[in-house]
Amino acid sequence: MIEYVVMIVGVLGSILALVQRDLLKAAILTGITGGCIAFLFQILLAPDVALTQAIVGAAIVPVFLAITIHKTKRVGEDD
Amino acid sequence: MIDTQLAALLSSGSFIIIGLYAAVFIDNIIKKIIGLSFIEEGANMFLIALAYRTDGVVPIFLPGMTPEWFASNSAYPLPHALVLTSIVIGASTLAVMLAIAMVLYRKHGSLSASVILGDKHE
Amino acid sequence: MDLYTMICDSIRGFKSNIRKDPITNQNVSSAMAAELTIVSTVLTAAIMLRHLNVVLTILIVLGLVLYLITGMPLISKFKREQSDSLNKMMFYMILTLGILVTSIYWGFKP
Amino acid sequence: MNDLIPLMVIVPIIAAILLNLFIKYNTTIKILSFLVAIVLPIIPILSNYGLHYFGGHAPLMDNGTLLNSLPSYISDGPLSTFHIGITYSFESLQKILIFFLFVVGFLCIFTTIGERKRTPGSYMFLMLMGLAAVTAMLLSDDIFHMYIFFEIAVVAQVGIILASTDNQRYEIAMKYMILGSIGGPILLTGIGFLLGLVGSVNITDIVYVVRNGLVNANSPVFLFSFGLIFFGWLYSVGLPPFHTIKSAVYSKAVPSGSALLQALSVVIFISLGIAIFRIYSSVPFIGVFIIFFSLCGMILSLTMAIMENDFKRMIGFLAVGELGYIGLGFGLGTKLSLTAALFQGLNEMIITATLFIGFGVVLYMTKTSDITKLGGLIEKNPKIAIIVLLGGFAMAGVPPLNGFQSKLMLVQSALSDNFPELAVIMILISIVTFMTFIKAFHSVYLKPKPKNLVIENSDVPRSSVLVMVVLIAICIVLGVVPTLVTDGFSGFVGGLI
Repeated sequence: MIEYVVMIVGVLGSILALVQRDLLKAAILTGITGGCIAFLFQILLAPDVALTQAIVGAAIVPVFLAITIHKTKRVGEDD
Repeated sequence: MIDTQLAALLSSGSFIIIGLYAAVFIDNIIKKIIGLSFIEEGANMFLIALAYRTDGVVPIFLPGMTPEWFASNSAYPLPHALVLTSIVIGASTLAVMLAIAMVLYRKHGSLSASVILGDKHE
Repeated sequence: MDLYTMICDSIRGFKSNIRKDPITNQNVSSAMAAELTIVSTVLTAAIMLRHLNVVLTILIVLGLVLYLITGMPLISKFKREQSDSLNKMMFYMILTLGILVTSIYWGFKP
Repeated sequence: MNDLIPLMVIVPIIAAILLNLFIKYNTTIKILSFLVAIVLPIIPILSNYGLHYFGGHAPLMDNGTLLNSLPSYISDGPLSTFHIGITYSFESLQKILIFFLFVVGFLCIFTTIGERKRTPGSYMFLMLMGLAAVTAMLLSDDIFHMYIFFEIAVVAQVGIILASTDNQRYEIAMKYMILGSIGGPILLTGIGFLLGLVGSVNITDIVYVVRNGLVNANSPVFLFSFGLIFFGWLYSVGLPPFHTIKSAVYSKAVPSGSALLQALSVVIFISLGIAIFRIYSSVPFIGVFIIFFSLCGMILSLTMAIMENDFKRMIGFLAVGELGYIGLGFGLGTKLSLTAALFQGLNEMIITATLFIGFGVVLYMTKTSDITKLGGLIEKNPKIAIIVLLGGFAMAGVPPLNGFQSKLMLVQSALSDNFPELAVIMILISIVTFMTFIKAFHSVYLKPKPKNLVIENSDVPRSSVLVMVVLIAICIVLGVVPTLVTDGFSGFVGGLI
């Protein structure tokens, strides 16, 4: 049952990340999606991949994004 | 209730479609890059979902299992090995793109793709 | 006669269509060479459809001749569409992906 | 010696990493990269044909003791022929192409060392990394392995673009990466469909499974995987709709870098094309798709090249248009046409390298690439003008140069396969190529010199001239004695069909 909830949270998180105007929030929501995918990998019987995805998707990618946003501009234009 | 594998395949497909939408229609370049990372993650999740086996076990051969039982019950480990490589490649490509985005922002003072990646130099 | 004036007009129209660059004879002649290349190669390639169906080929070639001659300054449109803008590249990429996947998945299912 | 096969990938990677360590020491970098580049072409000559199994994981068939200990449903079934580890196969095609790839790579590195006072270590790193990646793609018998090295090659290509001094390089690199980040995962998804259907990513295994009817070759999943992998192939080689970005990529790099980029593209084209051809040869309409996109690529790139006023961009479009010829050879799918396509790919690598480096000299001298502002350079250095003219002849297919031989083979194969229209188009495109080249050549060399043209560096680096002479010599040798390479190619193609 939990996997369906995680899937829905992951997909919703990705949509929410793309509609944010504040880019820092978008980066954090990307991390949430990455974490959800890591959890799904665990459920889908791939624990070794889940470890890597948890580090890359939930920590490294959002940090990269946050660094870029810090160096550029925090609030995106209207789109 | 649909089974887990089908649900995982569907959600990987929706990640790919959301990412494609973002890459095509959203103007902000950072959000474009976020969308591209979603495409990458969707493709990875598709491979992992292919390897899943309903009521299966993790593909680690533990003491007490017979080879026949393991072969008929474990998930398929080959895609796992492939996805490990693919995740790392995706992260490094993302890092390169973000670095270029920083340089472009310093040059143009904007993050809008139609401004910095348009056709005005021709 | 009508067709002839149309072709002449379109050749005259080249100069006005290439307004961005400084107009030289070289630019106009290269645009005309490109135009003729497109027309001749597309028509020749269309004849290859005879491996499918001969009647269809005749119809398509005739239609292409009419279309290519009436819409004569093609090359300026082509050049505008193949610019370096990311949006245009992305549009054609998604279009190709869609056509490819659709035609393969539904068009060729036995 | 089969042990030498992986060295073709390992040596450039190790050299690249070492160069990155010594990034502060200019002389060390020069000597080391020169040495590595000169050693590289020797490896494919010395090594023997054969297969290399990484980690010693041969198929179960070859391992009698292990095979007997397994249950009968493995040892008797097709599983016993599957390749367990990554396999590198080294045959005549690989031998010839890798040799010439390394020669072109050596010449590009040599040009870079000669042109620049201070050799950037990171640039050498990228060049060697790109060489290693495409070599691995050509050697590998594993489609996922190809994908991984293709992504590495893309990052290396982007690095080579960024190493130039062009004003627009960051924009073009960003566009290339954005398009690549869509094309790459789509290619991966196609490989995923194939993996789900067959259970292996080894091309030989997939071909075995499809040929023996273990998998329905008409199933929608198989066709869908063809569509996705084909799209990834279009991206990786720069056929439409990617011809604009590919030509922009060529025009933004340093000329010696562009020469290498074109060599990398050709090898990626051939390696992925052969993989697609082997896997999907049972699909009836594969040739139609390849011919359609190749024709579009040739026509669109050529017409864009005529209209162009920037000679770097013009050569870039011409290079992309020439790739269409290889595609036509693959699309026809006969033995002669495949041989001709491989030969054409090899020629293209060499000829475009000549043209890029030759026009690079003009850029080095005048610092401008706009042909309306150039002219009269034949007085300055007539030798280079003649060499560039020979390169243009080779590209257009004038006898006795190598372009003539491969294009003649392609035309013959089209005629004998009942496609005279293709032959006509090929000849037409060849004529237009020549015209475009002559337009550029005339306005750079023959036209009277404009008054405001300033020649900043009148001393041409000797290394560039030497490199061009070597490349033209290869062109002439291959044009006079084409059987040097075509025998090897036709031997390989005979095993393919």
